[in-house]
Amino acid sequence: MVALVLTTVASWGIYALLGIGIVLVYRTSRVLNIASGEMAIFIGYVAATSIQYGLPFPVAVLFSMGAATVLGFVIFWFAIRGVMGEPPHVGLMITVGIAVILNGLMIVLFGGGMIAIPAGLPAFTTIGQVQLPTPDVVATIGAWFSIAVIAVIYRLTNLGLQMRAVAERVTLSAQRGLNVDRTVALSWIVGLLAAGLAGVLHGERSFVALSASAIGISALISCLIGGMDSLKGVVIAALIVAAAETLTARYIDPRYVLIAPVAILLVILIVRPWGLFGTVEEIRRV
Amino acid sequence: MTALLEVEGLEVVYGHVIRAIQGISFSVGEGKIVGLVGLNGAGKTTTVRAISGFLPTENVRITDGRIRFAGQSIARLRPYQAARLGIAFVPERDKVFDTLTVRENLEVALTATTLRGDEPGRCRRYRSIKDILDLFEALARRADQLSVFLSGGERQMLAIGACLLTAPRLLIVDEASLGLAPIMRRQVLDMLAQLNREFGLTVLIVDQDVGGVLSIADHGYILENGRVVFAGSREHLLQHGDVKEFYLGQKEDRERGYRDVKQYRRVRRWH
Amino acid sequence: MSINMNTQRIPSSLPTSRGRTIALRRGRAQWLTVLLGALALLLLPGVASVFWVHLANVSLIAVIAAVALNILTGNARLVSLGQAAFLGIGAFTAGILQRAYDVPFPVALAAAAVAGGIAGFFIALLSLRLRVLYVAVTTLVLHFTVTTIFSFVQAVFLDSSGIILPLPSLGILILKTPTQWYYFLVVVAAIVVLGALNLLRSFIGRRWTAVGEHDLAAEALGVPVAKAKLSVFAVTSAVVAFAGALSAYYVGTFSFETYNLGLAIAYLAMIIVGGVGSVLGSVLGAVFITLLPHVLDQMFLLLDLKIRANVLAGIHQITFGAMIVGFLLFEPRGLAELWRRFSAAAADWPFRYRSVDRGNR
Amino acid sequence: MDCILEIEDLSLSFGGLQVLRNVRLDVLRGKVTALIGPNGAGKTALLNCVSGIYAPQAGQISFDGDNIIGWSPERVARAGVARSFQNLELFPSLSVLENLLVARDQHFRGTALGAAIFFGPARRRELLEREKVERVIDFFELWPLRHVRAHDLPYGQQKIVGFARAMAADPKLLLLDEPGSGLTRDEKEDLARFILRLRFDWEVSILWIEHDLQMVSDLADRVHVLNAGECIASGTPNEVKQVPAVISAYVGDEAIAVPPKKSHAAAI
Repeated sequence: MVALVLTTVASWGIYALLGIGIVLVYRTSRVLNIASGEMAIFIGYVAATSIQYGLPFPVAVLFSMGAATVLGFVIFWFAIRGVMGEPPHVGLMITVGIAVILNGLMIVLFGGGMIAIPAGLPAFTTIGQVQLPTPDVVATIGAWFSIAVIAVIYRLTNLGLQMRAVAERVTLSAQRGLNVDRTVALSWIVGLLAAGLAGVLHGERSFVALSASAIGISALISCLIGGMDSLKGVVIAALIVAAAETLTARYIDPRYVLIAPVAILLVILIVRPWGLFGTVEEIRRV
Repeated sequence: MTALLEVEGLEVVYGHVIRAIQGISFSVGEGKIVGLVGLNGAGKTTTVRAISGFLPTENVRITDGRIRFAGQSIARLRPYQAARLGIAFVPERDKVFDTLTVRENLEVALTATTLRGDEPGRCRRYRSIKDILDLFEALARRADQLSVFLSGGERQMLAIGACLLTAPRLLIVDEASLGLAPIMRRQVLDMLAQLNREFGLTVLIVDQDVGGVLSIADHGYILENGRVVFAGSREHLLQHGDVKEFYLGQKEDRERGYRDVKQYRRVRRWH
Repeated sequence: MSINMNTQRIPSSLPTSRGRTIALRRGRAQWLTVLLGALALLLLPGVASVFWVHLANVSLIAVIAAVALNILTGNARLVSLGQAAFLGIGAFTAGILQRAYDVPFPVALAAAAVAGGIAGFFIALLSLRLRVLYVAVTTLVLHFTVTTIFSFVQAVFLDSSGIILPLPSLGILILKTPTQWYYFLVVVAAIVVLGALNLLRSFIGRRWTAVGEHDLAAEALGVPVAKAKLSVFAVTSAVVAFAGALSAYYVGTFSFETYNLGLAIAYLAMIIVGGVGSVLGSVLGAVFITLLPHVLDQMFLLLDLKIRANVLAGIHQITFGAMIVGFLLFEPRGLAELWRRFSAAAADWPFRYRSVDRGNR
Repeated sequence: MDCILEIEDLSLSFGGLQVLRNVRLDVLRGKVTALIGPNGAGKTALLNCVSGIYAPQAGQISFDGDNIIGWSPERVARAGVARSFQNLELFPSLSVLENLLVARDQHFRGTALGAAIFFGPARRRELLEREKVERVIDFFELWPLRHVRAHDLPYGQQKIVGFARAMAADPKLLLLDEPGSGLTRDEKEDLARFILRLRFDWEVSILWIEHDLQMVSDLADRVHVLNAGECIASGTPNEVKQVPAVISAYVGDEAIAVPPKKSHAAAI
């Protein structure tokens, strides 16, 4: 029972982190990132491979975060920058292309097999009377710490204010002297860092593999259930998705985990198409 | 007397085939108000977009000509770089951030622009949010409200206020009067004239209301089909027979009403 | 000194024949192009090897499905990531009917189309209140739901290794060799392409485009928006499912693993590379994307590079992705636009630009 | 008097924002009725209520004897109300001709299959509607623009096409949302000519939002003035101009602040 709760909490953190990355880049660049799962697993592979080459876990994480920064910048600079201001479906299809490229790269560069990311810690942590699997604990702590950092940046700093300005009107922000490319690039880098960390933590809990990019779908579903314009909504919706998946896997069949969140999403789309915490305007705009 | 902004032989091609601007030249003198006026599709908006650096991002290319601002070529600058040189721009629509509060709107302008050096001629009168809120009392009352609730006039104030915070050398106002009631139109123009008078702020007004613009501008350029067809000082343009007939709707000093259907069919002349 | 005659107010040519202006093709040059194209299509099996005829067949099936997807995504602006699911619905409907009742080939095809249409109708019903991005995600959700159902159905009711279909026959004609298939598919694809062109110049096509571009304006003009969305989804999905059944019969066997997200993305790549919202573009894109991996393989063979099969799959994916991103960035209107610009430049030559005050067209 | 449209006690609010407050106005059959008022007075919201896009909280809108409150935009349009939009809601990738034909959508019958075959009745209907649209093209002098994509037209022509598209639906009541805004004197004169000819030759009833007071007083038979969601005056243009509330509403509340007179030259 405790294990079940912890599994839910850990995947909740991972989905929320990934979802926040999606919402962040969606708000600044109006691009719905369908490739977030691939991005996460790609960075996960970087971490896994560098551990295979002998780097210790913390260094490998740092190294993969560096890779995420570079990847975020490259994706923004070479793909997203050109479609800013285009109708929303163009950005969506660009990320579809990016997902395919990343998938191909994972096969070519890393072989596409299953690799674990061992943290090199004992298998169980004992807190008080309870024994908990360490990987889940690490994933939970890592995810929630990062979510807190991102929230602070977004709400309290100038960068956050500029991101919110760009999120609303790109042209006007530039006319006010704001370097839009830089702001959006930063938001993509933050998005990629979030995604990458989610991928690494996911790998640390179980393993990275091509099929693991399905976490991106779960995160996307969380975003839609929560509403695309609300960070709070995503975090709450991620809990719903994580719980639904864990319960399906435990009591029905692990092969059909995606069915439960999909069913919830369908209900939400019928009753409240703009998401639990989204605003109605949001849906009129897209 | 040097020109602050100089455009020479500007040529712009849209979508590979259509030549929207066919060699426009004009200049804006330091401390003057200059009007760029003309029909829709005459190329006004394209011209100001070229100045503020927005063209290369679209399917539009500048194929010829020079744009110089304070002696420096700016044709290849990106929008934010142009803004940081002191070119402030009040766009035609979408001029404020609806989802931010009034105060945050001004804050964005303040954080976005780093004031550079001591270039002369930058209007440094307004440095803090408080200065702007003092200037526009209507805004001060709603400082912490979302700007989506502002009226048309208040939005215009907020936009101009945010521009003033960026210490502008040149204020470009695109279609200040569009969608505003006549009295508001007058007030916006008067306010621009006053900013110019009091602080020597250089203003470029882009508009279609020739009469309104010429009432405050020192110089005017009238565009048609991507070319400058009339140019000159206010007095010159106001007395020019063709300008009177085709842009001000007066003929032989008589206002022409919209009911004189007979007069509507005619051949438009150039020069 | 120049004098503008203000030509816009003067009718420079009154319409003499209104039929002419709704005709699909105008002028002899265009008829000639069509005739030459048709001739080339007819002669292809005579000059190409069996392998290339096979590829032509695969392309023709892709053309049918891509034309439909392009109407949905390009004209009605409903981005669909559920293409693979609809193809699969067609294949599974035909397969199950074949297996259970041994229905003849044409009946199976018709049933596949009906099943696809019904599925499309329900997806449209779900997405009536949604906007572009949400529709895309709804179709993505559909994809996962339907493929899960496929795997379940296949494992429980059919062979888990794959379903084998018999050789199809049309009356006395049995479709066996690639060449026989080729002529059959050319006719079917031509009918679909013509039908699409006709639809797009009729009130139905205008309605779909109008609703896709400004649903509120369309509604205020009296266009039944819900009906338009439902019908575009139903009609195009029916055609896609039909193509799915055709493809299953052509290959002779199918399995749920065929209908993965990669297939849906390949179809998106087709319409993007070919040209969004253009029938010609769908045809060009379908052929291009179908041939691309084979051309790549041939190239590697020529260069004598030994590449492991799974790395090769990776390279194919990277090329697909790069095509999608590249065309969206640099030529969003695709091969069709390149073709149009080429012919326009040829017509305007030696002038490089057209003037602003363009004359009567 | 014979009214084609009567609005009584109409109220509309979004969230806490009261957009229309007990508005009462009417449109005379075969006459040009103008609706003026400062920005944010609720003019477009009123039009949206009439065409069924917004659902007002209270009030009655009767069009030609039917209460059309609660009707869908599509149903209102089919009943004979056509409108143009302020922000040029043309269909950008369709040609001018196709844009106008979309407005005739309600006269088409048939299935997608028939349209795909495009032979027999489908083709005949297409040609028939084409003839009707040609009349509108003649009227608005759009001859050279038939096959130009709406996206490629200059702004002024897009406005005229938007107007023409509304007329192509052959409406009993035409709603025009600021057709003149952003047009030049020259283009406005064209617009004036079209409005006058519609009123006298085609005998269409028009409800017309406009900012240009000169144009309104020259062309309109009747004017309603809206301010802050309330109808503050109705009458002929000359009567309305005399009403003190109108003068203060049009001039007053929204005044923009002007920088203080003191010289700040030293601060530059």
